[in-house]
Amino acid sequence: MVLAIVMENLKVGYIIEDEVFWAVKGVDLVVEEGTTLCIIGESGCGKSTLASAITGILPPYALTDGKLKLFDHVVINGQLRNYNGIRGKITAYIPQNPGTSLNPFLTVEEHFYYVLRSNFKSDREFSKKIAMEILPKVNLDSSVLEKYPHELSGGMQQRVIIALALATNAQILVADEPTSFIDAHLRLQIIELLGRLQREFKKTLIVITHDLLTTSTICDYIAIMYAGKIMEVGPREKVLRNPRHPYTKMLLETTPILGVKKRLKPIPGEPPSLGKEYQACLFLDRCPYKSKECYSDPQIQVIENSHFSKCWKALEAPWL
Amino acid sequence: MKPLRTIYIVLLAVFILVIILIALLTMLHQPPRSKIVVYAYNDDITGIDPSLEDDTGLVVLGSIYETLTYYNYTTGKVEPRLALSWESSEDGKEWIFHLRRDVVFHDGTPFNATAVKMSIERARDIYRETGRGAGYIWDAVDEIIVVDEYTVKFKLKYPQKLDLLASASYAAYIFSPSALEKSGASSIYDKALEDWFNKGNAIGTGPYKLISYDPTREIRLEKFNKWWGWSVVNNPYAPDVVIIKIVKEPPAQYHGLLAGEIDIACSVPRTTIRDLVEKGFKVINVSTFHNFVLFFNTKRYPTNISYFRLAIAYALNLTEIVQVAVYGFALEASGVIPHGFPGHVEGLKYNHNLETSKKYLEFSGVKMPIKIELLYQVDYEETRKFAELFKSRMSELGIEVELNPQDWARLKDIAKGVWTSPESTPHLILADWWPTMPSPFDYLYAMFHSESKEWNFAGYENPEFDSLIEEALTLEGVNYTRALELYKDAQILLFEEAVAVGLWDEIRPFTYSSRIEMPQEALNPMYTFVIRFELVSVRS
Amino acid sequence: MIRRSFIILRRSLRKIRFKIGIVISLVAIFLAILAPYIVPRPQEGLGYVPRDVEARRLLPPSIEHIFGTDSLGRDLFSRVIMGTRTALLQVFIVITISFLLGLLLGAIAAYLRGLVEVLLNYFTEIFMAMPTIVIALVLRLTLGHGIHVTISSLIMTWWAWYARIAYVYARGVVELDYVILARLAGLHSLKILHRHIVPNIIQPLIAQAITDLGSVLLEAAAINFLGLGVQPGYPEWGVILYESVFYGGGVEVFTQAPWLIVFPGVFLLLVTLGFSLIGDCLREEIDPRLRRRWRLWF
Amino acid sequence: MVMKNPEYIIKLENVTAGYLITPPGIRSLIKTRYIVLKNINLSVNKSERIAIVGSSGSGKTTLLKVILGLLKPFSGRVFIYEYDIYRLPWRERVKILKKIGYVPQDPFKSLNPMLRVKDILREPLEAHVIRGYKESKIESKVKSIVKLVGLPEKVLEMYPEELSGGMRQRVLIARALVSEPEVLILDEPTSALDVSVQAQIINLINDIYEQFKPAILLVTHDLSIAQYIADRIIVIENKEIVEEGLIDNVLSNPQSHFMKMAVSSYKDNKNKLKLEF
Repeated sequence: MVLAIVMENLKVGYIIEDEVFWAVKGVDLVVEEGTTLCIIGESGCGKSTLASAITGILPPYALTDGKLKLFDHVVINGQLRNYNGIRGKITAYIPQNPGTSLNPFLTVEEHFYYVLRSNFKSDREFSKKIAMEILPKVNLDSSVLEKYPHELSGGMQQRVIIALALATNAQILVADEPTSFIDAHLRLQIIELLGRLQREFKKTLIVITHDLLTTSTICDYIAIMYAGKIMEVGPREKVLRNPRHPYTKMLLETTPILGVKKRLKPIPGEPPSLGKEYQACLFLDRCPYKSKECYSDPQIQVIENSHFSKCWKALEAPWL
Repeated sequence: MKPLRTIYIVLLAVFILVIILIALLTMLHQPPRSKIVVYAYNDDITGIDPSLEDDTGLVVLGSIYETLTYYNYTTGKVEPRLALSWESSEDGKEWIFHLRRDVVFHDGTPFNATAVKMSIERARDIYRETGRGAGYIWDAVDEIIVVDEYTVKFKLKYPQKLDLLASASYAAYIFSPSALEKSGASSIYDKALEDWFNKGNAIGTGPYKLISYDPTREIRLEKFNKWWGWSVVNNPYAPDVVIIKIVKEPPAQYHGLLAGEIDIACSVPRTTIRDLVEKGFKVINVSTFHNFVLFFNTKRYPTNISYFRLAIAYALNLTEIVQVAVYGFALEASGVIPHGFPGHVEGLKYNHNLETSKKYLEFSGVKMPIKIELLYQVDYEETRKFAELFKSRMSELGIEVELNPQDWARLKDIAKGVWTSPESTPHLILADWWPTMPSPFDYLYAMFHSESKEWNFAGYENPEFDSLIEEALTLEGVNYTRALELYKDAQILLFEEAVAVGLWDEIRPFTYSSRIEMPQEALNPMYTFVIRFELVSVRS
Repeated sequence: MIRRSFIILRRSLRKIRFKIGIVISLVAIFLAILAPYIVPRPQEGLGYVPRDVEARRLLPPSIEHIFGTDSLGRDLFSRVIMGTRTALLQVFIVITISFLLGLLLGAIAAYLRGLVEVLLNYFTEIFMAMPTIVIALVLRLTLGHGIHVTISSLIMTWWAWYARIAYVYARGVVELDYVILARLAGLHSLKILHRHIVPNIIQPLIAQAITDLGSVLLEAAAINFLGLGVQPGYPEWGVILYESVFYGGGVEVFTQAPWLIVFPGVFLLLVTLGFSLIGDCLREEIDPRLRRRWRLWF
Repeated sequence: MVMKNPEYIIKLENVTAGYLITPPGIRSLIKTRYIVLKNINLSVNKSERIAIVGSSGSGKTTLLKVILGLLKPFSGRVFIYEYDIYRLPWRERVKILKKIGYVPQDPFKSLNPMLRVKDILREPLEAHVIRGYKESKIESKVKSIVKLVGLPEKVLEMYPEELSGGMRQRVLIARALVSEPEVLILDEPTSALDVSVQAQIINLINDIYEQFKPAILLVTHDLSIAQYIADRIIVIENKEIVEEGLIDNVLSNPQSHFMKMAVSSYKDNKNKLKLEF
């Protein structure tokens, strides 16, 4: 068993007008090779920053702390960052908005050529060969090679992007909200495609999303992120069936599901604002089960093998 | 490393050697500068056709060609030049010139009456036909008769003072008839002759002959040893070679003088002259016929009131104006005709007196404060300085002056408007003038005659004045003294009515190096910018 | 709006360059207001040529004449300080009028659309394409002489830039839902312009206006330097520079009378710098896209 | 308002609508038609809840513009009550349109950042009913509406940028409710919001329906949301209405391509999750 990603108290932040805002406030996470992890959270909880840290596209003015290891490369160690030989070769990134992520002046084939040239110094013939191999895998035929991005539909653009991410044979794929710009009825197709590719190529897949139900169908593990920290991690079935954090439970109850008509139970209140440091549990304000001990930062509770929760009441779980 | 370094040292040594050699060679190549004079002139030469040129070509023509007579501005007399003597009939309509006998042209052909007839007819006829050149000075000449080899008779349509006209700076030069065959022209009116001249050819009788001609860079002249006048001037130190160099920028002339590249400069900046004198350079101040006149718009309130005009005239402090505007390089004007010009009258000066001025202002009945407008030329430094000074001084009288600087073409357009729309023409117009022919009529007619709608910026209309100068013109050929008296009366009329105030007559300082000696007579305002190099002596 | 302005001001005040800019501008405004009382010879400052020109012309700086005298014997210190008035007057009038004109026309073009938009845009483009100097030349010939020529020629070219900026921003705002909601609520067009469009496009425009203060000052000086604007003798830096550069036929100013160029030049430079520093800082604060994420050294 | 035809509030008859394409330059005055909607027939009855679904780019937003009186159709007629709104001048049209409450799509772009919430909420009253309303009455109206959408009263003094996405959406709903509309038009009311807030808004809309029974016209691409709010569903695909019916019927027996895709994905979903709710 090889660990693909190891995070030790990883923090990522930005300086905005002389003040430090930590978007990711200390994350401990271990991902095994060849598994799929979904990081689920609301907007502004730091999940996109986490994705940027893994793929190495943090802006130069970002601040880091803690440790991030990708296979045996130490990528982030305190304030030092070294992404040499990582981008494209070990990690690949599937961006949020396919429409703006492709260069409108290049054909699909040229996209492949430039991506492969920058990683392997390969020529056009080679890149074309690779593209021909990969495109069928994402359910596209080779006719798209000659097309420009605007000639493709949104779903096709997203698939081209996935193919580009696969082309460099990177071991870790990070998909940042892969479905948010696609119509609801097409989302599942893309998600299934990602899952199939992950199994077929034995990749490590990280999916960042706020869509709990659709996306989580393909993952092995789910991590629930809230306000810059991971609240609960565990195997998919266990987290969904047996949530050990009130936030997870409430998220499940608040999500509308097609074909199931029940009254939704919304989570009261709003997430805490980014950048503030809290001594107490981050979920305190919205938690209906809070008690005295919640005013101190909760320790990680081990429920069972590889299922962890950051709640003082994880073991009792009064919500179940 | 070591051999490489030696190579560098050798290369460096060779390089230095080559530079030293080149420097030495250029030093050796400099010709000995004995008896060469470099004269810096400030404009391109527009042409050197002796009969047609009416602009900057004079600088060159004046040394190569000669006129029949010479106007001496210090005495105001006409002196002999190519003509030894002359006489006119009683009615002034017939003039006979007796020519000098020992004169030869630069190509060796002898000077005679035929050359005179041909030269003057060419200037006159081409002007009559095409309007080009300054040939209108011969307008009165009806017929030129070659009486014998050295006698010419002029028959005039109306009386004229022809000896004075023959000294004119344009259209009065005599060229050799051999030019005709050399140029291949069929007649003196052939365009081929003009082209031949302007390509850089000249056959005159003057003390210098043309060697090379590049109208935008330099013109080279060489001493003509067979000139008739060498025995007269008796100057063994006269320059052998004269180079007229075109140096347009005044600062460049200044620096050229300092560097020794220029021997005589005609227009260094006035502010540098003191500095140059301190450095050992010499200066000759030539009072020119270029003068500045302040016109009053006599057709618009309040300058249509003569008392108001007088008030302003008496408020002008000419001494201060000359000092401030032109750094003292001008004579305080007396009337509108400059010093040294025929017909100049002394004593036509409004003596600066603020009391008088205020009294006139009271008489005029103009209510203070009042706003008047001054139009002047934008690109002259002196007019701008005058305008600002004038504005300050008038403000003390309660007269607010609005300044309106314009370029020359536009100034003329606006100023002419006094005849068509006087109410929108400025009250005061500052203009400058220089003469075309040596007669007061030139000034008085153009600037004040009621028919001169182009140049009479005052809008002045006075039949008495008109008839005075018209009569004076006709009398010029018959009774010159009487004519001058009439011109004087006319000027007094102007003075009393204060139609215009002469401000200053420009003095042009010619600066030259100490290795040159230049007598005052070498320069003559009648022949502006022409230096009589035969009078200049070079000591090395 | 006011609250936001305070925030922006407070944030800007943390920067040294903003403080420097404010100090320079305040000094300039102070000088402009009090000029006649500060200078030793206000009359000469306004162009009066003194009686003793001869003795006074081109004196180097001394205790009596701090900046020396010019070629007509006038005290240069008085002239330069009085020039501050003209400079600020020109700049503020030009900026204010072109700002208001541009804001109004730009917002109207974006709001009304259709033919009005097309016509106004062409109109704006025509004025944008015209060089100020050419307009100044034409106005000089038609309107005559004076500060109004400088001011109106500058307004005629500058308003178009504001109109263009206002138009571009307003186009974005007009399509936002709150404008549509306001229209559906039956609000009068003028009220929509006043309440929804103008407040939301005015900030980048103000930033632009403040940044432009320096450029307008320079361009005004250029027009006057060329003799197209105010009368000769008027206390204006461009004119003073002209007098200096062209005294004595244009020679040796640098060696013989350097003070003639140095003092008006330094004033022009400093005030422009002051305006630019303020503009730069405010712009950064107002328009977040220009905000730097890292600190400048000052 | 006298209602002669109480059976419908909004009615579209054979509406074909679209945009005029503007070529660049001076030719911009000559325009060509680009059709987005073809032959749309639609009626919204009193207290009816309708969802309009379709993939992005299918013309949903254009349909809204037509209903809101902002885009004159190329052909066909749009009735609100008995008035053909495009036959009326703008001023008259607006008077009728006040019976429609419109909640725009993006709460982050739909509030004027320069106005306080209370001024935003007052705005519809200003033009429509101002003559009948007194200042104090407007104030109490605004306060009650704010309470109705579940916002604290202090929000009235705040600027939009101080509010979170959910609160902004509530403000927008409040603004739509101020003029007591008969129809509430919601354009993707939750697409810009997070899941946790999305449910709040959905519940709020349902609460409002319970309380006032306005007709609701919901535009969305997300069937699960449509199912929570609407009774009837209208599917737009390729510029035309392709399917129409009660939501349960449509879900159990989908006809159009769009619905088939959507329903198959939800069935998979259900199977894979194996969740019991």
